[in-house]
Amino acid sequence: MTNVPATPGAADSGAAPEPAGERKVSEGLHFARRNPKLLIGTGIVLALLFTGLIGPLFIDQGPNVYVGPKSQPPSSEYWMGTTSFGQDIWAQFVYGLRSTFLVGALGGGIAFVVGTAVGFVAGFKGGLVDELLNMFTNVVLVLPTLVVLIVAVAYLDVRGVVVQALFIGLTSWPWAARAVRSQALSLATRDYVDLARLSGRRTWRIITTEIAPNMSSYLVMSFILLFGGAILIAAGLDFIGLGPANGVSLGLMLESAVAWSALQLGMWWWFIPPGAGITLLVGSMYILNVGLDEVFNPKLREL
Amino acid sequence: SSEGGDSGGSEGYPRDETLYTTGTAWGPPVNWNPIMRGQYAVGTFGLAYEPLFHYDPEENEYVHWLAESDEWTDETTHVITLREGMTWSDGEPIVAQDVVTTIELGQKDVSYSNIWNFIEGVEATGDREVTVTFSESRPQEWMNWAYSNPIVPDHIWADKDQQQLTDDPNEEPVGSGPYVYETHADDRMVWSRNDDWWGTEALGLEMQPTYIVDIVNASNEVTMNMISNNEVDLSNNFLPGIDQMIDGQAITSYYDGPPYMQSANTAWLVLNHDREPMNDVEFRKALAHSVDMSAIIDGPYSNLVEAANPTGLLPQWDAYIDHELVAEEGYTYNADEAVALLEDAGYTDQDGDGFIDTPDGDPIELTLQVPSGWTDWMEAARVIAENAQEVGINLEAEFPDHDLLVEDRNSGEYDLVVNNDRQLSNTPWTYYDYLFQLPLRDQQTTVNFGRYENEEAWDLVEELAAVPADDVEAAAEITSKIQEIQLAELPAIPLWYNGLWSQQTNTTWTNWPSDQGNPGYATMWDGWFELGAVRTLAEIELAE
Amino acid sequence: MWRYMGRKLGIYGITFVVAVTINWMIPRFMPGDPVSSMLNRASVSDPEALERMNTYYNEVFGLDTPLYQQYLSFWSGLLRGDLGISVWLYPEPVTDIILRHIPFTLGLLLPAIILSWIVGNRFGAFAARSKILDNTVLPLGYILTATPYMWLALLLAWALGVVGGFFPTAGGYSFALTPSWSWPFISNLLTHWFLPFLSMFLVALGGWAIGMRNMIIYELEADYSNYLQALGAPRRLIRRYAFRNAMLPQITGLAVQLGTIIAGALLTEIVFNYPGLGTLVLNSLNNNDFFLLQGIFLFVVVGVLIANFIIDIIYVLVDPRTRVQMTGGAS
Amino acid sequence: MTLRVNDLKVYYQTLRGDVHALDGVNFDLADGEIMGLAGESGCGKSTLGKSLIRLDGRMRHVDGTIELDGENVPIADDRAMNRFRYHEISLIPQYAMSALNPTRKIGRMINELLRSRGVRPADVAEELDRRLELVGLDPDVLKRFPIELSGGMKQRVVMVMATLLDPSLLIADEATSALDVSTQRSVVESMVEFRDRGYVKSMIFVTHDISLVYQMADTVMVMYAGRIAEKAPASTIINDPQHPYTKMLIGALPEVGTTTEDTRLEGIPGTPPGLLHPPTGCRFKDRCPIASEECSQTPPLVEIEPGHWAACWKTGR
Amino acid sequence: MLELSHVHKVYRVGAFGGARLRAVRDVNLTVEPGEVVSLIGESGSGKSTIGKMVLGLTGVSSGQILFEGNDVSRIRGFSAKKEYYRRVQGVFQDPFSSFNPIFKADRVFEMIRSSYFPATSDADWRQKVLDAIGTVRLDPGNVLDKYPHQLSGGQLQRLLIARALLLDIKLLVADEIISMLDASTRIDVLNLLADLKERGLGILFVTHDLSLGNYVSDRSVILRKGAIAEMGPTRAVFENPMHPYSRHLLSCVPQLHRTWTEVDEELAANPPEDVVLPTVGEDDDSAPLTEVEKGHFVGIDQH
Ligand SMILES: Nc1ncnc2c1ncn2[C@@H]1O[C@H](COP(=O)(O)OP(=O)(O)OP(=O)(O)O)[C@@H](O)[C@H]1O
Ligand SMILES: Nc1ncnc2c1ncn2[C@@H]1O[C@H](COP(=O)(O)OP(=O)(O)OP(=O)(O)O)[C@@H](O)[C@H]1O
Ligand SMILES: [Mg+2]
Ligand SMILES: [Mg+2]
Ligand code: NI
Repeated sequence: MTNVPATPGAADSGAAPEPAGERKVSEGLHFARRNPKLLIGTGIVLALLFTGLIGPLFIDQGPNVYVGPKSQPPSSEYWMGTTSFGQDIWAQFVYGLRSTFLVGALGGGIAFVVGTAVGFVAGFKGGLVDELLNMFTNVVLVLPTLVVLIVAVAYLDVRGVVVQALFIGLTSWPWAARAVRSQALSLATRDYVDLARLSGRRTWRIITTEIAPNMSSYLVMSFILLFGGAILIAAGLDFIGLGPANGVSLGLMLESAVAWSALQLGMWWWFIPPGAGITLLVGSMYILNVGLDEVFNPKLREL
Repeated sequence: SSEGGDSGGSEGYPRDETLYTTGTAWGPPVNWNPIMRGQYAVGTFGLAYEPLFHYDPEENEYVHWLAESDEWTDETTHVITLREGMTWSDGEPIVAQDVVTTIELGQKDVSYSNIWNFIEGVEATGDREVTVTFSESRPQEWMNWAYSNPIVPDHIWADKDQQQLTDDPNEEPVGSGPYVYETHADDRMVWSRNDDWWGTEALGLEMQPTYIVDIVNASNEVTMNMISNNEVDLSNNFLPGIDQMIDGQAITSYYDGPPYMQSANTAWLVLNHDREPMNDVEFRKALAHSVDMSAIIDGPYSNLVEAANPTGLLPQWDAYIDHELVAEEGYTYNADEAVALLEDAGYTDQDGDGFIDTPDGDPIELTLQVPSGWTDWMEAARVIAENAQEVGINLEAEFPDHDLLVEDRNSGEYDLVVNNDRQLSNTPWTYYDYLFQLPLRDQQTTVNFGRYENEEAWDLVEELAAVPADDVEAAAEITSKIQEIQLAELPAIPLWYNGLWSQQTNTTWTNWPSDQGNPGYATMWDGWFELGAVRTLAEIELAE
Repeated sequence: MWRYMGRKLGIYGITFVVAVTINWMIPRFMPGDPVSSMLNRASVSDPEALERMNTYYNEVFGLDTPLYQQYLSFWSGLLRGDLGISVWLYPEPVTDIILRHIPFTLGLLLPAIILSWIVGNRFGAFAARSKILDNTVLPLGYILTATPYMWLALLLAWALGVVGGFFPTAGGYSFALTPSWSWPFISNLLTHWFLPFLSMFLVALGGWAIGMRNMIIYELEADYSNYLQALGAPRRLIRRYAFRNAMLPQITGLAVQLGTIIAGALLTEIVFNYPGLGTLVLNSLNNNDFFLLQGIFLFVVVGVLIANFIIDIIYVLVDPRTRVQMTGGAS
Repeated sequence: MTLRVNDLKVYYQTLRGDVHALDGVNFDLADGEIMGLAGESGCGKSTLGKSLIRLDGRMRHVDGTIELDGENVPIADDRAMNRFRYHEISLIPQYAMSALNPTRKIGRMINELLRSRGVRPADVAEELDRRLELVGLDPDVLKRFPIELSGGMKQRVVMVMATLLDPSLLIADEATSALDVSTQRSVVESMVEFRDRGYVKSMIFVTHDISLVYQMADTVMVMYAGRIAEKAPASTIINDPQHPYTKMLIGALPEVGTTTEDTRLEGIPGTPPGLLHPPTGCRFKDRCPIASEECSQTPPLVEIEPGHWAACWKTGR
Repeated sequence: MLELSHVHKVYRVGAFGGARLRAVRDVNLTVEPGEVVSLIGESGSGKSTIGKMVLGLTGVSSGQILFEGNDVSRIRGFSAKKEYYRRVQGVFQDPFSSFNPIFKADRVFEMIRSSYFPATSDADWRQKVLDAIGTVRLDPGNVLDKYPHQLSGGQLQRLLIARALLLDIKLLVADEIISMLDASTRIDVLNLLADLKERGLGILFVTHDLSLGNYVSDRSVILRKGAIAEMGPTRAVFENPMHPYSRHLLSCVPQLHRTWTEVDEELAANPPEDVVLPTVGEDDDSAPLTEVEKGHFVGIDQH
């Protein structure tokens, strides 16, 4: 769940990012505006984000409060029906989206920061540093994330969204590091990087002002993939009971639907929305990513 | 451990000769060592090994099982005579020495070592006669042991050292009971009928299923599915939503309507008396009044359980409950009363955060812990916390890991927990022992988690232990006194009776115990065969 | 070539050491005491007996010596194939328990990985054929990869099991059967295997299809494709080349995805209560059997390492570019 | 007459409009002629080469006809063109280094290609070996992967492969630009050899290096901004160019031996016009030192002396 | 002014850096103020590597590079490097990749300003820039405030030279600065170098094109596989090449007025006299030079 084989092309063998000058930007906008994948993907992600942000404001009771009749199918009053105890599934869904976004942003964010930092340093510094970081990356890469997480999280006393995200972030960065490294490696040989050195610029300034902006589209795409990956991992952890002990998330909803026999009792409205929410969110992020790829990568524009 | 057996075979066990059960085992069977309480495969004790006595909670009497008769020759001497002509499943006769050996194993480190605190000696005074002498007369506790512990064959167990006792998985159990080991796999334990069982003749019990396949508990939805597909005959696990499937025809439980299940134990709200304000009886009372049990029973449990009596004693122990006293001193859900109680005792909101503070003005912030993953309890804890907040007590539900909770609970590092460690037994002494046992230790591993100290109550409990096993009246007299203290002091708050979860399909096997004049217990739980559940196996009938 | 393999093995060796060390460290440095948790469930009432048992188990589990000694003996045990004794299934050795469950997990994983890889690649290559196909297959593929494994498993269990009743939804084989090499048993095994397999297959399939589709587009844009077109080679030939060349990165993708797919297998098994490592993980979690959990962890890690190594070898064998670079035959 | 290109217009479609990369190109290529095609970067050399064999996705044939050996070449019709490709018109691409499938052995790839074009590989196997030897390659290279060959070797393999079916026209687009001088020389010499032996009838050799053209080409055509500036025999272009652009271009080339101390060469000021909205009239007029009024009219390509064509109002009168 | 003595450079290459590649072997050369030294050789002969070592962009494996008596390879620390770049600057092969495509082209001036002239006032600075732009004969109106893709290669290359001139440089390393330019524009850049030389600048001019190297330089160095094959005054080297490799190379250069056949015939008609080349043992990685006439050296013969 770490990584989607969506962009191996971009990640490993992919062409170096194209220069993005003023013309590129306007061209990008042009393609962005007429790229259905990008539009649909962004639309759905934003709609879900909006639901997660705004939705809870319209719900006066907490998501776990017994508000209604038990085991009700969706109705005008309870849009997604109620649980076996009469909790409003819509309320849970909306709050769940929130924490799903939180886990994604936090976990994906941490992984992104670690991954890009490692990738940049390795790709830019080269030599022994690269060698060591590369080894480190490979080691973490080979370790199966979820299994590591299970072992680690199992020993934790207090499980919250933040801790969960932290752990996810700290284990799922390696492929991003590798991708960023290979990109940085190719960008670091660009002449303007040497020129910046000759202009008396410090390494970190070169990384942040010369290299990073040139792979910004690439970085955005990495972040999106990490974001989606973090959400899926978190859902997996939640599902096996290693989720935040006292909260709502889409994964926990799925867990409790299963624990309370929603399948056997035919309460489809309990286990379909959380899974569908995750799939929709992560799926549209991936589609958005292809859209971005097509916008930024001229090779893919035709076809 | 081995997979696969020689019979059964690829064609499987004939459906009409096999009883499929589930819900008791939570892990693969790995161990058939009846001394390893709590670890052995389902049926090891009950189907393969048997105790001297059974206890019938309905009638509140002991039933002779391996023992043919018994007699207290004086207060500290118990003479037990075994039945004649019984054999172990390997053909050896069952003799007095087997009992002696079993009891003497208690001198090593086994779960029942504590009986040697009051046993003086045990002797085979005849081929089938065992005499147990006591240093201290504790018949309630002794009989509790006598019916709830298996007798093992001397010729196999006498020479085992400590290591073997605890580690030996005893893969080929040689027992006395109606079933013998057939095979096992990670997800099942298969027993086959012992056609030479002594009980067929002696008790007239003819075990119906040739095979019993006990399936390791998977998840609720798996079990629900198996029930609806008639893949399992008896399920002994809490299945949320099962009330929607029990129809009295294809799927039944003991009662046709709520609470569906018989009661098996009491879930207590345990308060830590070492901490403020739980050490204040007024606060405890207010808290007791604040809990809306009907919300819990109606909510997470969908009426599968019943609210507990204020004494916490199970319905089977009705004879020990002082109903007059309960009517007078008992409490029911009454939020206003709770508020009033708090106010009278000086608990008011002084800092204006909407929650009461101690009379000294210190804010009160309490947590109620139940193990994470215990979904029904988690839901219940949420309700309790909400109820408490409604009367102004700042109580939050928290779901730590089970082990962590146990550790904190044992060492007294908690505010409130829910606990139901004690089961139905031959005597309410087990419950009072649980509530009042003294002295307190650093670690309270099995009883008195609340660290409640009341010498008077504990003396009464000790007195109760000394009451002859069948003297209900004398016992009731003492329990009434205990209850007086209990209701006045509320050391722990009884919540609900956890059910003896049991749902049966009637497609293959019928005539399950029910309230329609067919008493008994349909369960494979450890400790319940001796309470009569094993008879159910003889009483069920093949469906037409 | 040997250098390269040696290097790779070195990395895997380090990974293994790191994994073992993590494994060793976590229970010792995180809160909670595995032994007392075990005794808690044994409900021993006599405090002295409890104390004695505590000492005894600490000894058994090797928690009573200085840390560095624990570490060394952990390793020596490991090298003897001794992963300790399960707490939950005391006194069974962890290794035995795991070995019993592994066939089920492998039986799910291997076909799911291999078939999804083959079919997914074909599917992706097929999608890159036309815009219409691309616009239908691609979103489908993305939705499939974005599906949490357990959710698809639930949906399938519900639709094809609970509602449809076509397949059993739990267990490895019927409870009425004992394992044997007979047809009824094998067919029973297969019906139980099918749904978990299918859900893993589908999720993984989406990923491969997308990967392939992206790769093949790159390949079709590559110089050699252009040149062949200029020489009038038929699309069939060009596609064949592009497909083959796009497969190569997909092999590496296989290594990268392994962790994810294993995670998926664990979750899927949990949904279907399939008697593989996944349910074992859940059980060891629920029973706080850390020795078992750690044993599984090590097994999975070793499995992943072996698989990675096999993939490395395959890759070297099939891609002349790496092979040539490695044998030093570059121009 | 092998090739006759008539008023060829090929545009690139882009977001901002059509790039007039070839805007009315006329020329003839005789049997056995090697024509060097020179000009500044972006003037349309590659576009011309590509147009003759395969228009890629964004190229649009706007106008003009092409005749090869008297037959019309339907360059706008991808299907119909297939008949010509490889058999009649072949290509050595600029990217010869990466033109071979990296994961196929060279021999196998050639065989597959031949078979797909309806040729039995066995029929040409001998010829293949002979030509490989001719360019100085051991036939063993067929058993190797492209990565095992050096750049020059790959270039030669591609050359042999491209000409295996004895095409009428071979287009070599910057085929030697990436090579070192010594390799460059031997590849170029092999090309001439191929023409001499009749493996190819005629050849268009696209390059930016005029001195290289001079070494091997019979005629040189200089393009400027999508049009032809001048076409003439090689020695004429070098020694007696007529078009002011050609003159200035030749004048800007330093030779081995010239140094700043002897002579200061001069470049051409200014930059070529964009082809998105090309200016009317002579496209060189903005940079031309002798431009005048009439240059606002497009100058026609006229034959100022036999075999010497130029498009400038000032020449050829 | 610049003196390389026994400079070696060894790269670790191959999968995991197992193999060693000797990119530069025992190179000795000097550049004096007001002198252009061409570094000529085929691809991979180590020209750029020498340039990079001089610019301190890559380390020296062994040997010394002295600039005005200070060992360049020993410069440690950021500020010392910065000071060095005040005197020594470089311009690279690809003008398009020397500019960060997402920023305006004149940002290269800004970088110099922020590093070296933070105190200069806006007006002074502007004047300075305009002067430099004038020196390279560009029209400020045409080149300032434009993105790199809006400028031609020649303009960009001249901007880079102007950038170097903002500093008080003594030495310019010009690595293939004309190979990407069109014939019509590159001559301007070459002429500019000649002008700079007259102002007293030392120039290390790296090229693979013999005729261009010959056009501007005072002395030429022909490199082969990292070692010097021949070195001497340009005229001597070109008119009387001594080393067989130089001869072969010269005979392959396409010339405008002589065909290869003519060259070959000339060569056959009066074959050059043989020279005795220095030799070294198998394992010896030194590359001694023999002086065949004053200031004209030949190096070892390697294949
Ligand atoms: N795919 C394309 N889309 C839009 N414009 C293009 C495309 N390819 C080339 N052009 C434009 O067409 C014109 C001619 O390009 P062409 O590649 O034929 O030039 P060239 O003479 O081969 O140059 P070079 O010497 O740099 O290879 C140029 O102005 C170029 O910008
Ligand atoms: N960073 C590096 N790591 C490993 N090898 C390198 C590196 N840079 C250059 N080389 C190798 O060192 C040798 C010399 O390279 P260099 O770039 O100096 O050659 P060059 O003469 O400039 O060639 P070109 O004309 O192609 O630019 C080459 O074989 C090259 O592959
Ligand atoms: Mg071109
Ligand atoms: Mg170079
Ligand atoms: Ni060149």
